[in-house]
Amino acid sequence: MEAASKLDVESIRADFPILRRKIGDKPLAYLDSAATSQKPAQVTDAMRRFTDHSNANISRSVHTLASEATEAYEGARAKVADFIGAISHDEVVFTKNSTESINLVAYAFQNAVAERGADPRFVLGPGDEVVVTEMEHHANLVPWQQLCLRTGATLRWIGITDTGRLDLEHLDEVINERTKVVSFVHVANLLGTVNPTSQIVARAKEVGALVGLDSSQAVPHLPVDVTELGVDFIAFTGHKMLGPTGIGVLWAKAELLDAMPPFLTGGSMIETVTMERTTFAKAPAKFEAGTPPVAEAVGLAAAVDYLAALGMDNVRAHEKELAAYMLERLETVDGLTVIGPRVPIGRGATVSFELDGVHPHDVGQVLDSEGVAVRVGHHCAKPTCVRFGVTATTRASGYVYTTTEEIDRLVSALEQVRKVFA
Amino acid sequence: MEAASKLDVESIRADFPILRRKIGDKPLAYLDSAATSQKPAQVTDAMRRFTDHSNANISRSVHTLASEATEAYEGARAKVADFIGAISHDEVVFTKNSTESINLVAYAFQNAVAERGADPRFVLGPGDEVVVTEMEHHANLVPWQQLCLRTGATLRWIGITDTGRLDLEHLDEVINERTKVVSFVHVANLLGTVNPTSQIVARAKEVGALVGLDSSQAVPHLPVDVTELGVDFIAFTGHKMLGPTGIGVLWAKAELLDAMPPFLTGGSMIETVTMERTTFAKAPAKFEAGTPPVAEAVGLAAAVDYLAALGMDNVRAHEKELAAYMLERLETVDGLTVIGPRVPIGRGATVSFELDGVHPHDVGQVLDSEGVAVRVGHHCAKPTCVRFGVTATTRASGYVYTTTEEIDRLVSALEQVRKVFA
Amino acid sequence: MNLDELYQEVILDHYKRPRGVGLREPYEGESHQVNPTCGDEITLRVHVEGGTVADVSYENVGCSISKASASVLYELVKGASVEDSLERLGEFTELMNSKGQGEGDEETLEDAVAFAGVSKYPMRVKCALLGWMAFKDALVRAEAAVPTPGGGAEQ
Amino acid sequence: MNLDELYQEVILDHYKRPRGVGLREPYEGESHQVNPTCGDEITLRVHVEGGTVADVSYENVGCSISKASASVLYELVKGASVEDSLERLGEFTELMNSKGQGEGDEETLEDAVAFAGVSKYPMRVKCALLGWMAFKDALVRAEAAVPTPGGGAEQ
Ligand SMILES: Cc1ncc(COP(=O)(O)O)c(C=O)c1O
Ligand SMILES: Cc1ncc(COP(=O)(O)O)c(C=O)c1O
Repeated sequence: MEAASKLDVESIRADFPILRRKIGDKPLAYLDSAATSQKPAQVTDAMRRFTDHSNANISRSVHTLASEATEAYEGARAKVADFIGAISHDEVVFTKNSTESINLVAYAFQNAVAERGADPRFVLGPGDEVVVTEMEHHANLVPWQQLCLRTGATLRWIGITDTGRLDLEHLDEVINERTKVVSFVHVANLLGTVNPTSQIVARAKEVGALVGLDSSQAVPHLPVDVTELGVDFIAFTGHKMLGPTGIGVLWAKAELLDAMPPFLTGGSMIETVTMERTTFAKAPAKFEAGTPPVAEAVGLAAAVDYLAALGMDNVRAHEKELAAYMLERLETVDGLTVIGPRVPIGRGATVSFELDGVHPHDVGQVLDSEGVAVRVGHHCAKPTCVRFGVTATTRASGYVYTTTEEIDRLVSALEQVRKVFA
Repeated sequence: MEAASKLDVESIRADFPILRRKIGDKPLAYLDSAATSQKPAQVTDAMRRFTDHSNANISRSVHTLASEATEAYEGARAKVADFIGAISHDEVVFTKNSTESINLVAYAFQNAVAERGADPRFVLGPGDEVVVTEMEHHANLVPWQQLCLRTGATLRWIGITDTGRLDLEHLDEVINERTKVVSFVHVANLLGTVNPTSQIVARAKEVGALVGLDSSQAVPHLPVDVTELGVDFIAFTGHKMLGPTGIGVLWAKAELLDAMPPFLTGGSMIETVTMERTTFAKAPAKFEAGTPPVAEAVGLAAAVDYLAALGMDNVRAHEKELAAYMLERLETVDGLTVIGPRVPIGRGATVSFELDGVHPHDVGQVLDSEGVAVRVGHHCAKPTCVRFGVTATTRASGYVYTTTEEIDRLVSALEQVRKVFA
Repeated sequence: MNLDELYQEVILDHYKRPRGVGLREPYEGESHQVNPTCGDEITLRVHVEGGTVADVSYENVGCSISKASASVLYELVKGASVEDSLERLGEFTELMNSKGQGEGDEETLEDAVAFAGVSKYPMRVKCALLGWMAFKDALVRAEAAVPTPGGGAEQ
Repeated sequence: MNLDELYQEVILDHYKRPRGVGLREPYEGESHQVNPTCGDEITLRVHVEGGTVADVSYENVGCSISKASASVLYELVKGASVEDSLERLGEFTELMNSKGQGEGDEETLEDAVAFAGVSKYPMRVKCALLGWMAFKDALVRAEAAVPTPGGGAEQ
């Protein structure tokens, strides 16, 4: 049913200047795209063109540059909205990263508590429950923990099976009538698991809870359609999808954005201001206080164009092949244990593993000496580490520019690791 | 006492590709630097070099790119800290803009209320007072208004005199024993006033209040030394000081950052995380949740280098001359009234004005047709507008690349405005 | 930039001598609209009688485009049937969103076709639409007989 | 990248056969340190007797650099006067912050000079310093006789 990879990886690679970089005398094999992706020349060129030709602050003046900048910025919003199947462009809020996007939603609950006449869906207190999973990135765990701490609500979570899948056996108990919001990871950044969403979303809806996704590792790698997903909000981040740092996205249903109290306040998000009192603009402006990341939005739009031209189905197919190849080849390494799904089904091309008796720091260091860049550590998912009884893992992750030859280099470098620490 | 301008404006202009832009058939005269500054090639080049050579996520891996990226990011922090005379580099927190920086401080108070064992300086409630001024940008007004709304504290403010200066006559009454924090604008973005700080800072200290500055329009234009200023925190923003969008700065005393509860939570700001509970890293990491604006920090560092090479004393001297020239020339325009200080003392090269019988939108539009880019509107300072009985103004603002010839073009374009709307 | 295209004589004329200005009684619906980016405001009332827009009255603060647009609106819809006035609203909105492509039908839009040039200036489209948004809102309120906040005391 | 420079034989030896490992009684100060970027941890105790570091005992989870560094620390400071041990701490910290420029004095730092190469790797400097930070903190607690959280029950 799945099409074979239609990506022309060699010609894609030619768009990424950094892939011609050498580490010492070895060519770079960049297997750390789950931490941040590399950027094609199309993205940096678009940003440079904007800066050198149209740079201005937006929405604030009538001069030509300001008008071009505003169109570029709003054009980027439209592009991102279309990319994820949003019904309205105004459902896309630009933030600084996924982390801010999720905090924005969590603070909507916190602020609603202190607000008169707040939408009851956001008013949280003792007896109310918030649900996450055990495989969250800290970005989708700590804000909810803090929210519960500050409001007296209770945090609950869905566990993980030994094979790195969500344990949905007790779903109906974890998500119940007391649940006010469910926020869970779409694709797990440590395990590589692609979570099926429909059952959790359905259960959340059944009990009248809001439900959202941390799609930071999903939007860059899979076709994502927010309308099909049926969720209330999703968060993702520019730098993991070929775009620049400094920009993230919160998508939420228009109706929800309207109901949420503002978060950051200041310029550009107001309707009118007196010394005594402020009324607020409509979303998305309401959530974009201050000068937004204008050049970064231009870069993100170029990244979306790039991905759309490749076709997200093709991206997904390529990464399925990569995942299968990674799992197969890594299994040949003595003493290596994959943490997370071991079959290339319902998972992305992000694979964490342990190497017997060698600390991930040391693994990463030796790999680097071979030009192979992987990430080592807890990957901002300490509870997942605890669940699998490790303090850290080594993680290799691929993207549209990743070749099987780079995986081969990873595997032989791992043999090198074993030699050094024999 | 003041040195005459030592800036070689023509050679500076050569560094800014956008200044060669034409608007229609007219060369661009960019007089909107108070909204956002233009960026020299040095800044865009540095960012490009970083992206094409060293791009990686920071603080998270041991590979060469990650190590280079981390050094670049922390190097930027050091540069910014030195630029403003901070005692420790760790007193600089990177945010997304000034607005976030100020919200971060305001939320420290809001969150302290909900926290057990919070530092009493941040615990706010009914009876407590927060002080701002009537000449604030919304960024330094609305967050404090919201804070008061949510905690029951009272917002008070220092008024403005008819000549656009802070009215300090009732200072001792406005700032009193109930005052917990004073936050005021260092250089006003609508009026152009450079506020003297020592008297307000001294009074705040006297009553034991925290005191901070919105230095968004100060750091780009004057020598700023946080230690000399004697304040507890300042906020500023990259895009107004030749740097990129997507990055801002909060400087605060180390001791204060330690005492403040975290704001945005997630990755990179934690010490340890379990499903039940999180402990936090030390500042500045504590306040930098998620992937920071890494490339933007590199750009900001290049901007700081650029400004430091010019010399902030020289920048200030150049702008004093510009301000004097602007005021003198604008006075020759029939029906024009300057809003703000009319003498080039204690003010920057940002001048707001009204033109009798012509709405600022129309002024701006006609100026644009002459290639002159100014900002029109309320400049995110509606209370200042109300204070001076206008709904909007036209504002011209200069920077290091601004010439007197551009001011001349502004003045003749204003004559053109009068003709169209005669 | 071609200034004349934006500031057509018709527009400058309506700006300098706005028609129908002032808040009048009776009215069934009132709307207050603000352009948050520039602070421009309008308070607008509609008086509907037997399916006809019997009067449109308003007070506003704004630029030439927003003032002229309100004046043109007054001329176009006063005395028209509610149905026709909504049709004009649709046509005018479409013209404003045409990014310089539309011309507008002079038969129906009359003086309002002078705003065709404005549609090339995205920052000014909001100015031209402010009064029309107020009209639309006021009409909805009139039809629903929604009591308006401040009962006309606003402005 | 020159791997051998980082992973000197001395370091690999201490890593594979760490000296002094285990938590022992008696002790006056205990410290628990975490490297937040990688999750590595150490719990370290000091036992001070008559101005001398009579024992340093520890349990740790970490990479070769952090484990070897703790082992070297044990060898260097056990039996030394508190004053000398603080001097070693200063020297070692300086060496780690030398960005590849320092060599370290073999007279005083002994095996610890093998860490000179680590100072070229900013991401690993924290690993090398983790145990030493714990030592410094434990010593402060011992001197102040500050009761330690969890009373040794931690780890
Ligand atoms: C005085 C002042 N404060 C705050 C800001 C807000 O800065 P930013 O939009 O970068 O957050 C500005 C500029 O818009 C300003 O001029
Ligand atoms: C699953 C997941 N969620 C959230 C984040 C946070 O993204 P950012 O650091 O851009 O805020 C990441 C990446 O670090 C991630 O992988």
